[in-house]
Amino acid sequence: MNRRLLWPAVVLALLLLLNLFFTPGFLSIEVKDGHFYGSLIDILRFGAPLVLVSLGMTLVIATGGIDLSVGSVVAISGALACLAISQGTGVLAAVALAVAVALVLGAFNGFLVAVIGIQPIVATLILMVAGRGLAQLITDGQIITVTDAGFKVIGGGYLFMLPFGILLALVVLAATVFLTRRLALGLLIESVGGNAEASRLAGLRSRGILITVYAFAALCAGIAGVMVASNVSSADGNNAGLWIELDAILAVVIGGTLLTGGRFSLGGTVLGALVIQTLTTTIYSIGVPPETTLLFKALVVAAVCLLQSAAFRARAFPRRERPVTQPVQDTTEVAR
Amino acid sequence: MTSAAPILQLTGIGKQFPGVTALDDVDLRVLPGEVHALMGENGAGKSTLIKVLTGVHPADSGTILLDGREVSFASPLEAQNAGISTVYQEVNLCPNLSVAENILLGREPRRFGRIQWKPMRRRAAERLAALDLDLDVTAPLSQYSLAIQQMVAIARALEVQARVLVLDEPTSSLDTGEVEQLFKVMRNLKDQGVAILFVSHFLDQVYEIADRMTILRNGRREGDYPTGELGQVELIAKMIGRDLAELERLEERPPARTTGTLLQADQLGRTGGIEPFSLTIREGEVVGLAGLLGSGRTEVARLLFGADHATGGSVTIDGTPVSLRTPQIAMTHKIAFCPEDRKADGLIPDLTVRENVVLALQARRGWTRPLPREQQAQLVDRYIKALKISPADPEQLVRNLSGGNQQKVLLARWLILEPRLLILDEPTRGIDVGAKAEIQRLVAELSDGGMAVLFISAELEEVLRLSHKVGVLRDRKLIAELPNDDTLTTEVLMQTIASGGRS
Amino acid sequence: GKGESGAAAPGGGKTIMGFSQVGAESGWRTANTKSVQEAAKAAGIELKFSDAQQKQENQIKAIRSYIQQKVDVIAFSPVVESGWDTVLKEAKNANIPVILTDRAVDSTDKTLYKTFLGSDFVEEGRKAGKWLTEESKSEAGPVNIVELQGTTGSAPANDRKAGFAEVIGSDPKFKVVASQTGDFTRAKGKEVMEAFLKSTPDIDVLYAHNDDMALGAIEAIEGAGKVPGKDIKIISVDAVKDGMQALADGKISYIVECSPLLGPQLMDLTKKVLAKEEVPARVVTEETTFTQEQAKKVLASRQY
Amino acid sequence: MTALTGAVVPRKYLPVLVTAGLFVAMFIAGGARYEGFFSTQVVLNVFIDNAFLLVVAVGMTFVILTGGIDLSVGSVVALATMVAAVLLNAGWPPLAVIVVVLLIGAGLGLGMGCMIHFFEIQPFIATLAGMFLARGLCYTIGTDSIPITDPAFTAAAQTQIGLGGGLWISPSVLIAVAVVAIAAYVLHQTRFGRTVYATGGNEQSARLMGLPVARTKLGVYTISGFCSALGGLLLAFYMLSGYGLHAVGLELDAIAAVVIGGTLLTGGSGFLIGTVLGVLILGLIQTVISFQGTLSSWWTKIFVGLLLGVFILLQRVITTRKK
Ligand SMILES: Nc1ncnc2c1ncn2[C@@H]1O[C@H](COP(=O)(O)OP(=O)(O)OP(=O)(O)O)[C@@H](O)[C@H]1O
Ligand SMILES: Nc1ncnc2c1ncn2[C@@H]1O[C@H](COP(=O)(O)OP(=O)(O)OP(=O)(O)O)[C@@H](O)[C@H]1O
Ligand SMILES: [Mg+2]
Ligand SMILES: [Mg+2]
Repeated sequence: MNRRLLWPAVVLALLLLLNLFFTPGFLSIEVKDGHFYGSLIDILRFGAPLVLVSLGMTLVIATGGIDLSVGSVVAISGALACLAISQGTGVLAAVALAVAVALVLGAFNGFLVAVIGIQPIVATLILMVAGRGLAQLITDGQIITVTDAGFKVIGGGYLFMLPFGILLALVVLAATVFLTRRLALGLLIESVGGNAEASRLAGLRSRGILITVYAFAALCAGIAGVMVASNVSSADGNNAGLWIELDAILAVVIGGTLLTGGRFSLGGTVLGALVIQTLTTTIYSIGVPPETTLLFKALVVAAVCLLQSAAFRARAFPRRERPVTQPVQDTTEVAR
Repeated sequence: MTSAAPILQLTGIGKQFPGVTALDDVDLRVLPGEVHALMGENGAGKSTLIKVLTGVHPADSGTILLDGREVSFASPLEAQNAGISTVYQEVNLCPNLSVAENILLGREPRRFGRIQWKPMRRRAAERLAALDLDLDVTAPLSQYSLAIQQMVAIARALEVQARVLVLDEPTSSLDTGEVEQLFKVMRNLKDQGVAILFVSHFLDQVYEIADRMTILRNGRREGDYPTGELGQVELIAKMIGRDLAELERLEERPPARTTGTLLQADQLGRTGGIEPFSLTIREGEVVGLAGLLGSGRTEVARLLFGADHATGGSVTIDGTPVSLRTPQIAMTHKIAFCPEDRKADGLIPDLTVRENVVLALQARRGWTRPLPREQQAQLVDRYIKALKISPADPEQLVRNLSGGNQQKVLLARWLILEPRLLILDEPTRGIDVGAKAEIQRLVAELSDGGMAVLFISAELEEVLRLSHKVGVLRDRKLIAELPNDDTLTTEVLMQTIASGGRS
Repeated sequence: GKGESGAAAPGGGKTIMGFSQVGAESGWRTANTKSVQEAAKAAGIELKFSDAQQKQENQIKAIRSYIQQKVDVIAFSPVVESGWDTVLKEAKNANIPVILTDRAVDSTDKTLYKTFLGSDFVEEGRKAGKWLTEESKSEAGPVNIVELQGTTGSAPANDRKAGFAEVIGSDPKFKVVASQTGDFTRAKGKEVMEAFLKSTPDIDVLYAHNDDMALGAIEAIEGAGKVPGKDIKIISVDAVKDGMQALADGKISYIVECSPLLGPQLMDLTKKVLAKEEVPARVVTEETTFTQEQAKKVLASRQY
Repeated sequence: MTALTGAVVPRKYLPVLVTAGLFVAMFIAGGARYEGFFSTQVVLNVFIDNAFLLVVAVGMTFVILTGGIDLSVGSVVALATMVAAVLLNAGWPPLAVIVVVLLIGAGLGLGMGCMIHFFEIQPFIATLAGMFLARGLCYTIGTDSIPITDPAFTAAAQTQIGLGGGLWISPSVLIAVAVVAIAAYVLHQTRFGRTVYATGGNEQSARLMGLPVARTKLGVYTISGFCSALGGLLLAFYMLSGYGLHAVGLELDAIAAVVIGGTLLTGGSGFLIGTVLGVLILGLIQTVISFQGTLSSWWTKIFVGLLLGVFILLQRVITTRKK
């Protein structure tokens, strides 16, 4: 495993242990109604949308950008899918429509960034603000409840005894790994993020790459949106995906990808997302009162970052680690 | 030379990077009032030694004495305050600030904490004038070419009333005139008792200016010698650890076996960049471009590669008109361009050697057709060997390579494309003697094999040695095109430049 | 035309009302907005509407701009209770009457607004608590309660929690074994409930601060193989349509109504205020509570 | 060799000029469309309503100019209102309260600066932790909104400084303008300010140039924390309450204002006057919305997004065309 990922993994393990201390059966997984059931499964299931959004975010961040609009896209795609289904469209068609619209919205972001040359943070801020309104427009500000059993499967159903959402996230993860590491997309993305001008002079079509990446991020958010809506059988234009962009960025950063662009680590991102989801579940499980939730979160986030920081470790444990003067970056990655 | 006490004494310096021993038990003694050259191949550890000395990296072992007192700097700022002024190898200035600020920031004239802009500009202009340079000091530094930025960096270092001046390859992209100007200033400082530590791969320059030299090889000290007592051949032998029979001068270039016109530019130009020029490049021909700093050589190269938009004129390739709007289009016509500023325009520092080398090839194939790993390994291996890239590890990050080795990586990227026209903008910048000869040989071989090369270098000899034909630029205008026959010498070239082509 | 300055006589043209809404954070809020808009139309009042997106500063800005635009009356649902004195004084100076809806403000100067129309969140909490004490009168053992709170710090969350705690606090057999915020949303409600179900083995009652969280929690309870409404009794607040449906289906045990349909009452008050009639300082919306049987009866006639 | 002259100095001000032009255009368009819009007081109101945002955005400008980011500002603002309210209610003298609040803000900023500088933690996440921390502290102090009744604060809130002709501003506007003026002076006329630009231009180079990068980075986060606390005090004047849910999402507004003002998020380029324009534009969009007065909740959001989009697009297109 990548050395940078060691510490997030340690924190993840510590969180799980903490849970085990408060809830003795926390790590056990039983079979209930013909499928797996347990807290670990819950973490994966509720973490699946975050994993999805974070995967897309990873690629955007690797190009040196950032996508604030993913939360709104989550809301829009969920709302569209539910609206379509409630008006009698078939599940597959409704989901396809939602995801396609998400893709278009992402391409629009990419267009603003790559062609018009607007800074990513403001370019995506536009859709972040307007998109939330669009989602509410679609739902008419209400919650659209759907009762379609087929739709329910995506976020709440099971396949091979596992929640369908987890499998879906795994499929997208595999696809992303394939695109970036088996095919050459990853190299080109890292190159654009590492030095855009040099990449241009090396003959990269950075525009195309940027548009692809933003579209992909929105696609992931779109799938996540459908998943979130399906999980509660309803679309909530106001609240679905609220602040998920912050969590996703946090997951990416915990995973060791720098916000300045360049090298990215998909494995790290997944780990980061799981740390965040586990943290959330932990807060619920061990009974942290709502007023102190954020303090607890601040503590854990600070701990992860500090442990990850070579400079901090050099100071905190001077004997065990050799002083490192520059941030040492690992070059090896599992999926490469 | 007085046998005064050394102003600077480094003993037993060691420095490790993960996987690399950059310095191993290195000693260095610099006397006041001497120019001390630090010599060694690419990756020998020169820059690392300088960085350890000036507090960029902490040393793993060893002591540093300045004026007999032990010092250990935690940052370049502390070194500066102690009287050590440094020009680092890559231009390390802030492109977004004005020239004046880049020269004076940190020492600007102030009154009640407020910067006095007028005196500041005046002082900056004076400093530049001492280097025979007349720039608009209020313009942002990014407006200027790399060579000028290098001069500005030197001006900044000279601003400090330093007792020790460290210059890491300050001349790598300067032309003869600028170098002379710098040497004049250096001699002046020397007379005032300033000790100068100087790094350069130009042996002639070293012999001209240095009093003594310390030679590094693979991070170890090979010895120090007064310049007069060590001939060039021995120096090279000590640097690379064996005799260099291969370094015999390239024989005269055979006439190009040209088969036909490859590219023809007709009144190509860019307003504000370069005046319209016409240039014909034939297959198998090496066209050199000569000119002074800022004369527009880079502009020509960028236009031919589509890196900038031409505002007028036309280009034909193989007789068919083409529009070179973007690098991709140029690449489909098998044109390759190795830019001069490797840090800004060339390398992706966070990627590995392998990834940097295959980048352009992969870009041409598109992301759906990845280059198979074995093929990547093969290609990269071949060029690591051919160009002697060190460390010979394809998975090393480019940012961790020494300057010269980075340059080789950039070259390799374009060589594997097997282009028909290879544009090399200062390809030998910061490259050691051995590798330089290697690259020159390579260019000659490639052109013999039918590749056309546009070769830009600040070193006129190098241009003359390689080219079949030399284009001369001045003030961003192509003023002459001279066939490289026996009559063409560096003097003739200099004269052509000086007279503005009206000879 | 626009009123000159001060309270325009209703006869002198169309009355203009500036209404500053908190936001559109929930279906309840949207229904509230709709009700106001429709009632205004029906009453022939021109409505200037603005959405503060949950920010007090935006509401203050909106009210300032209404003063600037010289509307005839200002109505707003305060995001929070404190901090309105300055802008309300400006309105008073400009002679524009102010009506509060849905939430109160804590101004000591009661002349700053004409009246306050809205629900009493503490009372809602109390009603929920009362039903539970009634319901569990016969039970001896400890009654383990889990609570799904609204958005941390928001007034309904604070008050519904306080009112509920006040009532059940008198009897030691009631134990709130876990209490966590579900942000008023279904997704969070489900997620938190899943965690509760695993960490807290014995849950008898769920008290949710709104229907949406209860609906999410129902899914979690069903997923855990338990029967909502039977194994775990569920009390919630709001009485939106989906909630009433669940109540009628027996999944929710009891709902305290919190009606968003303030529009008609607001317009009545407005007319009275503009006609300089006396209005009470506090008008409580007519709200009730629903048991499962009652829900079945009224389900068809619910508007939202 | 000839010096490059002409066209250079104006060019770097071009984005700011374009932004200012667009602002004026938007104001005129608003005036043409809405009755009562085209008045000086409307512009003054934008200042009055956004004084706190302006102060926060000034601090953010320092941070962004070094290439960093500060997500904690909104929470620190909330914490400042909360601490002020609690201390005032405990009977502290207002001056002492103000000093304590400003110290807390600066201290939090310094703490995050230390995490960023000494432990090389990315600014985004160090300040995100700071955001959680400050907001969490608010809730631990209390979840209710706490009214402020202190006479000094009330006076600051309700004083109207007349400018003649019936126009007025609040004391907060004066404070905000003073902060802008001081910050502009520091950024452009002092060594610290220029080092801020140098650090953003290229941190590594700035270090090698022997500039005090460490002190500068600690400095900007401290300034940002200080400005957030000051912004919090202005918000406390404005709202006369302390509340843990105040200023949610303010960090995005501040960042947006800075970036709309033409400052590059990568650091090293931008002007403070741009930030002022950015704040004014966000404020003016709000004003347009409230004058429009017929938009439903979601159309408000869509409309804000659209206006923002059109604005940024025009700004970008005009700027590049002129080049
Ligand atoms: N930050 C780093 N991390 C890892 N290795 C490094 C780092 N910096 C330098 N090195 C390695 O240390 C060795 C010495 O490099 P250095 O830059 O000192 O060479 P140099 O003599 O200056 O060469 P050149 O003439 O090419 O500039 C090289 O092998 C280089 O790859
Ligand atoms: N002395 C100067 N004064 C003003 N601008 C200059 C000067 N020198 C160079 N420039 C700028 O730098 C560029 C010089 O062109 P170019 O980089 O093609 O020169 P070059 O011949 O390659 O010289 P160099 O040795 O500096 O690389 C032009 O774009 C010009 O704007
Ligand atoms: Mg070197
Ligand atoms: Mg050049």
